[in-house]
Amino acid sequence: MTQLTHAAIRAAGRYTGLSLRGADPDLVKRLHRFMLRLRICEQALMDEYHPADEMRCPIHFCIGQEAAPAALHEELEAEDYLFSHHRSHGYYLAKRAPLGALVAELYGKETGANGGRAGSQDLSSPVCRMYGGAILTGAVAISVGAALGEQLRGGRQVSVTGFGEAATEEGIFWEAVNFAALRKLPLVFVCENNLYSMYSPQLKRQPDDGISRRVAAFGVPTETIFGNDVVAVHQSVAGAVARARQGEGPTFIETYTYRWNGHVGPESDDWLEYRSEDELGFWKDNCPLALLEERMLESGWLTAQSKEQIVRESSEEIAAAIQFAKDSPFPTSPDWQGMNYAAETPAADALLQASSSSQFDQNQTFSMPGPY
Amino acid sequence: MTQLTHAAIRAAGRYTGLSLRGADPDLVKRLHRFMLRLRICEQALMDEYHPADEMRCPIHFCIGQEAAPAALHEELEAEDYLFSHHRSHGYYLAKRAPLGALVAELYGKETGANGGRAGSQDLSSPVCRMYGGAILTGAVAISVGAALGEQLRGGRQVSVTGFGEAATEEGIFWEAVNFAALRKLPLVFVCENNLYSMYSPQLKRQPDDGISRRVAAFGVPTETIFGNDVVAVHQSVAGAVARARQGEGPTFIETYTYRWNGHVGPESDDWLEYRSEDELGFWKDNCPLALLEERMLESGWLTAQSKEQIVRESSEEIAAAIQFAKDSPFPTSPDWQGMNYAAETPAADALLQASSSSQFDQNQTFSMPGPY
Amino acid sequence: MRSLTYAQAINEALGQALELSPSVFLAGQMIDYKSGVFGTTTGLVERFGRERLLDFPVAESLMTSAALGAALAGMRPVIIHQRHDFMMYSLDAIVNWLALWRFKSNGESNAPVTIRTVVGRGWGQGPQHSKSLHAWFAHLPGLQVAMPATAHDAKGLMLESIFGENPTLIVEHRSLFSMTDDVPEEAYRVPFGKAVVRRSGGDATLTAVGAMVPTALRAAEILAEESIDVEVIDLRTVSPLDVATLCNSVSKTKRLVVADPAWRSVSIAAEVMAVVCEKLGDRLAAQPVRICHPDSHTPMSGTLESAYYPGEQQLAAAVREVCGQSRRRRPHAA
Amino acid sequence: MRSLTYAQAINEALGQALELSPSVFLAGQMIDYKSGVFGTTTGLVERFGRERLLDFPVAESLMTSAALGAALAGMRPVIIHQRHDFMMYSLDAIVNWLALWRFKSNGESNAPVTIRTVVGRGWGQGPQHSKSLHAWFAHLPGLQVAMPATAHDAKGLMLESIFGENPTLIVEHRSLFSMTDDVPEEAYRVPFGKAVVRRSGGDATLTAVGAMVPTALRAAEILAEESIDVEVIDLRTVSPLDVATLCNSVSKTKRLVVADPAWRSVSIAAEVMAVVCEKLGDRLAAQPVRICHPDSHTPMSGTLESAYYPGEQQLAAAVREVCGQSRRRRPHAA
Ligand SMILES: Cc1ncc(C[n+]2csc(CCOP(=O)(O)OP(=O)(O)O)c2C)c(N)n1
Ligand SMILES: Cc1ncc(C[n+]2csc(CCOP(=O)(O)OP(=O)(O)O)c2C)c(N)n1
Ligand SMILES: [Mg+2]
Ligand SMILES: [Mg+2]
Repeated sequence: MTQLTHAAIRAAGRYTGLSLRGADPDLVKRLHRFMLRLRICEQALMDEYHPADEMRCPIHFCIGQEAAPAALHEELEAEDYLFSHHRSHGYYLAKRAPLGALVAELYGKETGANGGRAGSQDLSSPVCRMYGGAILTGAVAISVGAALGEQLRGGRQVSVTGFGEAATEEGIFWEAVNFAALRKLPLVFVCENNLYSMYSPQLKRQPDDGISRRVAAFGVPTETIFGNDVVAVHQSVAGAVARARQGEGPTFIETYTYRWNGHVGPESDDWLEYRSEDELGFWKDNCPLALLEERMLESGWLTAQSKEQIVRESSEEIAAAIQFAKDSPFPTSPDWQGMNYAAETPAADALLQASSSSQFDQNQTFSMPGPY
Repeated sequence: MTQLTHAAIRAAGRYTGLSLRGADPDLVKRLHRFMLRLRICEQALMDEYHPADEMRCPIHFCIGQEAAPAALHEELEAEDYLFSHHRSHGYYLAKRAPLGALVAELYGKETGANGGRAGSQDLSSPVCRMYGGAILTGAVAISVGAALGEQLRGGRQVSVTGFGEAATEEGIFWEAVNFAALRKLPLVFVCENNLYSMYSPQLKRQPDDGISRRVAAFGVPTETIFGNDVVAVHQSVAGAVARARQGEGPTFIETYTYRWNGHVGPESDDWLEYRSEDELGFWKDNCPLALLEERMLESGWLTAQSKEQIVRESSEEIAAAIQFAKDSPFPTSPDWQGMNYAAETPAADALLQASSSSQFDQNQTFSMPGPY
Repeated sequence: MRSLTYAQAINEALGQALELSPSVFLAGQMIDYKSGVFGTTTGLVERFGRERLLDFPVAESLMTSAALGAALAGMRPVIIHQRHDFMMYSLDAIVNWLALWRFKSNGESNAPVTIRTVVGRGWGQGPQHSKSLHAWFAHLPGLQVAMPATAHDAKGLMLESIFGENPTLIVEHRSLFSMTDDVPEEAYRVPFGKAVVRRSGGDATLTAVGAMVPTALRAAEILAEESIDVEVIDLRTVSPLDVATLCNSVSKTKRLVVADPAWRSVSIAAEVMAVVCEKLGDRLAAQPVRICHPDSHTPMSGTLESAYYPGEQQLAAAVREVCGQSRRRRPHAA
Repeated sequence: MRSLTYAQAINEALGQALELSPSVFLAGQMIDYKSGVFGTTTGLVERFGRERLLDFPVAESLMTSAALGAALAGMRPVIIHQRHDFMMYSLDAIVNWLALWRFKSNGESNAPVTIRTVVGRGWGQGPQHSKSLHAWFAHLPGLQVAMPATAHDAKGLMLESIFGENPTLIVEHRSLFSMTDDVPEEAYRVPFGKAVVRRSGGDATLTAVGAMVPTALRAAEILAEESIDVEVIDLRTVSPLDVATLCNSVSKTKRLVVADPAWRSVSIAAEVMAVVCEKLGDRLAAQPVRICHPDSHTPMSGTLESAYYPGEQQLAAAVREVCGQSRRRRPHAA
């Protein structure tokens, strides 16, 4: 494959490039555990969604796209910033935010990550420095600011922003790239190219499958990788985060991947006939978990037993989280004013004097401003 | 010069590439006449602006940047679309819109191109299909729509959009490029790279001097040219317009040029010390008119006499236009409603039936929408 | 007469517009799939093809500017936002260009662009999927704003907008899509700036818009059982606003309640109160009351949503308040 | 006391803020040149350097989002638009993110971003350089909106905004930049949501905002000579709105005129009339009147500009109207 594209990936057949040579077994096991846990949690939420109909919010699941969050989970420090789009659960867990609060948020409970204000698509965990939102590309632009803030205050933290290939169609994306390149910001762009914006394939919306080439033309180093090879994704992410932390500027990583579930909600949207069974089959056959497990089994880093244990633990964990969510109270008696405005002004109290009042001279003439 | 940049142009010294070999003398004379007329008109307006203080609107003059409008003047048909930014006079004249109405617009008169509603920076001439506006990059995006409209209706007209290098910093510019490439629209982008956005040089705002490279990454053919060589500019424009008209899609032309006057208004803004005397001197030495006239004098296509005649005619023309503007009445008794809303609905009258009224069933239940 | 849902009525209007004139085209994300923006475009791509239903890139700002540009080439574009929130990216195109196009051309050039926008309320859409900024757009000169409450009006206002000469925003509330009404088959028009009295009454004027119209009618039913006779006005368009119908009613009832599905401050409800008070401010029998959403973003959680969105009981209570506040003397006919 | 122009007062506020805290920085186009946004930033780059005054690319949308992101990293950004019209590109960042940041984080994360925006009125700025959409921003939950009319308030509100925790829009009218006022040297605060009575009077309440405040005071002078005693209220901030001061005054005068430098429909003027009528709607002695710009984009031509912008004579006429309309019986003190 000279230039990586979705077409080239399909044409190349089943992926065989995943290699554990030289890899740290513990690291690989952690990547695997994260992906498996994420898969199990998402599956459990999908199974629970409709029969109960208690998660009353739009949810964009990420089955098949576990690799990027796993890599980020490994590399980000607690004080680093991670921005997400609507497909948020993987990113949330990548920042080690609590699972119970995630599920409670989906249930709209007071114990939710955002007290039931936000739901899945607007999810955030400020204390873990994870920030999501449903308006396409909005969080990408904000991530630039976090990187700028760190740069201006001389901090060591890195800002990472995860999004889909459609986010690059919004103009603000290119404003972000231009500025990140101009100021060499400590920023990592992670573009999960899953071929679709809802049902619309990339080539219906963009002239070609070359987002990375376009970004590179702004002077941002780019890497395009097969996104279901978690070892490769991790390597890219680790390098990019390290460079950003060392003040070497931004990196753009494009990971080619695929979403198994429907765009939104747990039910399949394949009745819309926007993608072929073949295509979905190809990607299921290139499952990021399966590709990794094959190699791990070969090298003995995974056994049926050790996998079973992760499955059991994760299943118990998500079951407990769902139970926690169900048992939690709904928010009540909203304080609308306080929800939208901070009442306290600690910095102003500390730094500013009380107001005096002035004697505005009402007889002075109004001067109409000149030319420009 | 491998890659054309402002730095490379300065480094190369005075431009020597302008060649009339193989050129049509009449064409060259028309290009020259247009540029000289534009120069004389702008200079006359600058001279008149302050002593009289009757042109009460911000004006962005274009002395030094006459080549691109001259080339467009040559190539565009009456029904083609030309979109302009704030620096609008050259584009207005390129679409053969009347000079008297331009000047009257600057004076805010009822006889102005827009009845004194718009002024210089929001100037348009709908009947000549020239449309300007002061909000950066806004008109670029609209030009895409005119091209789309032509494409959808199977028309032969081309849409051209002229703007400065700063316009590429707005995200919507890249939305425009993406869509123009996707649909192979009959569109020509003319980017006059004059190095500055008001006082701010390009490299303070963009990571490098490589706009064309960035545009090319979207699959739009680009040409970067020395913008004060009107013969070269014309050749690029002619090729791009012809390709667009033949359905071969968009072209992006970047012309490196320079503005002699201050950003806005007739007075110099060099007290702000944003550019050096040297730099301004270099560009005055590379005057698009002088570069052309040198060659034309050599080849006998211009004489002192024939130039004098153009000067005289143009001077008389602009003097008459200024007099016309001064003599014209100011608008009075505005009809605010009619200025903002069309009262007539000819298409609806022709196509639609009169309204009947309905019996809305007020007892039906309100059904709260489901998940998505 | 034939009954259609609100979604079907829009679909029919769009189909008829595409048939009536080759200059009409639609653009929007995912409008050419079976799901068809809540069914409002389903089936159209099969009839008219992909060159008349453009599945647009996720670039709302360009889409709007491109619609304006296409209008200059003689087209009558209809652009579609699956959520009102998404069109926030396009505000420069609307505020600085589309709405002032006619003005800046001194009336020489019109921009007949129709913008459809869907308000997402319901099922925990949350703060980025349920806004309705119709107040903003009604503040803006040069733009018309329709908020059809019934299938009948949705079709007629859509056609009037597409074949009119002014740019128009049509605000559609998702909760209305399944409601039915009598809808004539022909391509008919509903004029801008004409409110309709959906129920006559002499005790109080209850003015509503969009999704609040069915709620207001239910409130009126409740109040009728208490012998409070409410006049329900459906504004239909908020720009232009039908001041005459409003003032006629209030000069009869002397009491005003306004129901507006939007934030309370600087809302259409405020404007309705202002235009009524400008004319009748010294002749009201009670202080006017507005029932709106709180000045807060929309919470996702169901319990908070219930507290956030006012229902018929709140409207009924407000009407009781304006009626009870002064002696229940029936005002004389105006 | 020391007198400064409005522009100088802003300059001083920004300089003091940059001194008081290393987390403050400014961003905007051309803020680091001698021209300094009408002098409001002149001289600051020499004192604080280019890493605290960022000459931003022409990308208003990113600038706003980046300010929000920087706030997450503990900064207190001030972003500057040379014209209000330019910030239309940034509305998604404001509506969908900045204004709802606190809300969506359930109060865990605030976004102390200050947005300065200049309204261009004068010298034929025309339709793309003279808008003032303060009504829009006051409709939006989660955002504060200040419209200082005096140099004193410009400084105090700027500092209060920079060191407060809520995102704030500060609308500055270009016509005010050269007006002077007493301005204390220290870094002082002017609170949000507190209007000020600039002149007391018992015959009518004249409420004004921003550039209309000096106009209103001149109108009051004219009326004083006719023995009409006007109470002039300067709202200072339009979100939050000081309803108490407004209603106190109108319950005394029973007459209200509102002067708002913006389009008439769905304006702050409408909101002021609405909040007053909600409380006092059955006790007014005259219909309230608003004096605004017409519902039209701004023309460039001087003669049209004069017809467009209301002046003190129009305000005076409106006050005469509300005073003459009913018998000139002095209302009893409330
Ligand atoms: C501004 C905006 N426009 C449209 C949408 C509707 N929308 C939600 S998700 C989506 C597709 C996004 O595709 P991509 O960015 O590739 O992410 P993916 O869903 O494939 O993970 C769209 C168009 C939106 N959320 N925001
Ligand atoms: C959206 C927007 N932001 C800022 C401005 C202010 N502005 C007017 S002209 C200008 C510089 C434009 O530079 P360029 O596009 O290179 O054109 P030039 O003036 O050099 O011809 C700027 C920033 C504007 N008009 N619109
Ligand atoms: Mg995608
Ligand atoms: Mg320039």
